[in-house]
Amino acid sequence: MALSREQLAQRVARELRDGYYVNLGIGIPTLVANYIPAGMQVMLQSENGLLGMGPFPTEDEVDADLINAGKQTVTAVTGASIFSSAESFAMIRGGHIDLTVLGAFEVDVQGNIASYMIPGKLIKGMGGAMDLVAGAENIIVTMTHASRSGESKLLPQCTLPLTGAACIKRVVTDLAYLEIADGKFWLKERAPGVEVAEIAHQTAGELVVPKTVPEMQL
Amino acid sequence: MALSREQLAQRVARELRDGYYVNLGIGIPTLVANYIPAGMQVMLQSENGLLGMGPFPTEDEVDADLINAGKQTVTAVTGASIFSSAESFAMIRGGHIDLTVLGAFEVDVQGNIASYMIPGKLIKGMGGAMDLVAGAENIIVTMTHASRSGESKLLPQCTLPLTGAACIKRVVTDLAYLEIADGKFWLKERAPGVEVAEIAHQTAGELVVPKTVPEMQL
Amino acid sequence: MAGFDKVIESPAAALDGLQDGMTLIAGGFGLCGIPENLIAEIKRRGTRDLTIVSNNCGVDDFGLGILLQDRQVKKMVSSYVGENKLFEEQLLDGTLELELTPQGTLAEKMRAGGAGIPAFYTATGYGTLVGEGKDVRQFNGRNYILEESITGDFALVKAWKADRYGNLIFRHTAQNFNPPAATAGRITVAEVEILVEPGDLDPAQIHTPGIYIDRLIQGTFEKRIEQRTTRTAA
Amino acid sequence: MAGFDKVIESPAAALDGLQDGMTLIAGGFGLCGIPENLIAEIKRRGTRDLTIVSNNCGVDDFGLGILLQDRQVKKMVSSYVGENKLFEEQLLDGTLELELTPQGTLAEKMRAGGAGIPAFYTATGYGTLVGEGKDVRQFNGRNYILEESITGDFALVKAWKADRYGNLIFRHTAQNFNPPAATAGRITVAEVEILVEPGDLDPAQIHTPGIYIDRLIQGTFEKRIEQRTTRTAA
Repeated sequence: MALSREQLAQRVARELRDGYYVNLGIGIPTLVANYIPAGMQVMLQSENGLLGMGPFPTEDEVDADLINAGKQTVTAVTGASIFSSAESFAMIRGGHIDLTVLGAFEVDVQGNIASYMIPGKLIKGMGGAMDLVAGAENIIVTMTHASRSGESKLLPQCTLPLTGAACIKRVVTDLAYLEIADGKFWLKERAPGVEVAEIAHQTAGELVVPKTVPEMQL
Repeated sequence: MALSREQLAQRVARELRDGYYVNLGIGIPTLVANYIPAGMQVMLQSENGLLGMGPFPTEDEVDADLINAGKQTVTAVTGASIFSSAESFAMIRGGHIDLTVLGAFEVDVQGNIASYMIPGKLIKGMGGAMDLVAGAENIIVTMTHASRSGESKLLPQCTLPLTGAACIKRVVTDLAYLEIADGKFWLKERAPGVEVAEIAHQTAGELVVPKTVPEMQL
Repeated sequence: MAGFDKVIESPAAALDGLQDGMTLIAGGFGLCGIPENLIAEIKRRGTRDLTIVSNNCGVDDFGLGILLQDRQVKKMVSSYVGENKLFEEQLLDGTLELELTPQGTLAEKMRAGGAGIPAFYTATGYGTLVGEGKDVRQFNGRNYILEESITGDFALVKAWKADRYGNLIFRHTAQNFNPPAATAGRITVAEVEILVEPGDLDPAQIHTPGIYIDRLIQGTFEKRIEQRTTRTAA
Repeated sequence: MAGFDKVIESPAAALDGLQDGMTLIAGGFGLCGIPENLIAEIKRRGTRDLTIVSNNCGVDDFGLGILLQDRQVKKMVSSYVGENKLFEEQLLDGTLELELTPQGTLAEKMRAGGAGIPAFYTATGYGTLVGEGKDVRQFNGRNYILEESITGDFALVKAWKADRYGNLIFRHTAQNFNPPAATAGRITVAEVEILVEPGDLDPAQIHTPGIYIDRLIQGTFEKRIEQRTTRTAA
């Protein structure tokens, strides 16, 4: 069965490593923070200038001057640092973030990603997403495999305006974990109970299916 | 009579204005700090990262961690700020310093300046001088009018490698105060007791002499 | 005012010289760390045709959004403008122009503008709409686009503490765009919560040195919260 | 070592992986704020053919100068190298190469290297030997040259205080090149005077966030003074 949002976050969380500095985008990526394995230390970067983002504050702790990139009130963990937007993106652009997790509308076999703009709808802006995909070595895109109307989001070529070119190497969807290399999607894992045929059916871009496709561990 | 080093500094000090942020180079420029007019506030920038440089410390105050760009132990004045070299030169390069005073080997009618390198002698380096002359709107060069061997240092064209191109507009020498514009030196003031003929004799670049040349006020 | 005392008594005096058609750079992220008092003063003055460089444009009735009510803004340079109905209306009816700029590029453009760097290369936006028409160059086998710096007629920032010389300290993530913005104004105005005397701040712990600040006012702040998210105390 | 604890017990372990021919970036200005302990360790190891990016090269018997004694340095990238006889000898006999770089350009090259900016335009050096062979471009009627950023195999910095996560605070003007240097190493090693626990430093008052620091040692420091200038107490 297709993964729930929480399960998607759990699968992504398995890519965390002890001592990682991680930037989590808005939406499903944010949920990853709930599944950091016990005994592992991970520090969350929020691109508005906070390294070491903690959980939401209690009512008593709420502080208008301490928010995350989603403009939510947050807390800072022990050992956090706070800095300007220029310093924050120096950090991001300079490749110092170990892992970036973000959502997308589309990803294609060249590693292109479209995530910020649907022509004809209101343009809200790319925020920090273009900097994040250009700056990080290690990016995971997490999204549903297909749109609500059933159209594949893993394409031969993105149709929407790009957020970044040739920068995505790993995708976790509700159906599968895939890697992108040599102009193809490489199927690495399938969601528990999901058939390879289903994944192939929902993947518009060229898909390489190995002889055996293990089930995801969550 | 030609000005002494102290008198040169006094003349330069007359260009200070209340509230100026000033960078003083090594040598005669440093002496300018001794002649800040009473009742005027000036803040000295030292390019190693100190805005608000104070006098030398007393023996008890000496601190290896508090030096100026000449590597001398100094103090910080009330209201000083301390920052990195990157920030310091952002400040300089961005034109935020109100006045820069520095020495030179040669200056020419195009406003070029040579101050860091004599071919054949050991190259010690330009330090921050190239950044300072490129970054400041308002620069005063102070130096002797001629070398010890009597050769003019105000030239039609610099002969030594340049520190900066077309950046100098004002020169205070031991003989005169001159401005540079339209490819000429414009004589504005003469040192007390110094004849215009003497200045003209010692100026190799084209010199414009007005009908009356007032004596410098020190 | 003499020497380095930058304190001005009123927001009105702090914006002396502000004219129609000028470019303003404003600090803040969402509604956090925004120059509330100066924005209110711009609304009061009714200055028009402004180009405003700011990561966001506030909400309908707070932050820069209040300048949309009387159509004072001609153009926004921002990375994200999603929280605002008036913004949408004016964009759609063509009276408001929007130059979308990636958040990190926007911060670096301000920082470069203040630091005398007219342009820099970045990988951000290469191969996207943002890169269209911009110079592309390879370094170490990777493609980068050339981005030009931004400066403003005015820069408006909000700090927590300041001494009279304009040395600023920001509180928590209300720092955000304020430090780079402060460097990039021909005239930079800071509004602060707490005003102290020179010498009260540790020189090595100043976020923005006073050299960048031309005028300083002490303000009062609503500090509206955009997304009040909380957890239940354990 | 687990999680974000960057503390390493010895200078030797802190330079694990340092090899002949590598490029090192070092913080410090003159003898102020230099990584004394790590420099001593490089001398002990006898690593050779090093390219060292540092504003200065110490003096004959202190700072980076001690690496000249055994001819460990192939090339210096510096703005000023005047205080050193060995330096002069090796430069003249052709065994040492020197790339003179304006001080502000040097700081910005490090900052850009750490910030993912491969190149930037600056007016510094235009029309001089520094600008020769470099791209020239006009912005707003002024000429600028293109300068490329610098990164190193290692960056070595010296801080005053640090917590175990590598969050650094510098003291007075011992800050200097250390913050930009810290961002530009593939491996950045910091040596500090005072080691504290995470949480002991105010998050908004950290000069260099720990994300830039890979290894951390507590050192002992001579802090030699290059020009001891004093005044008589009034």
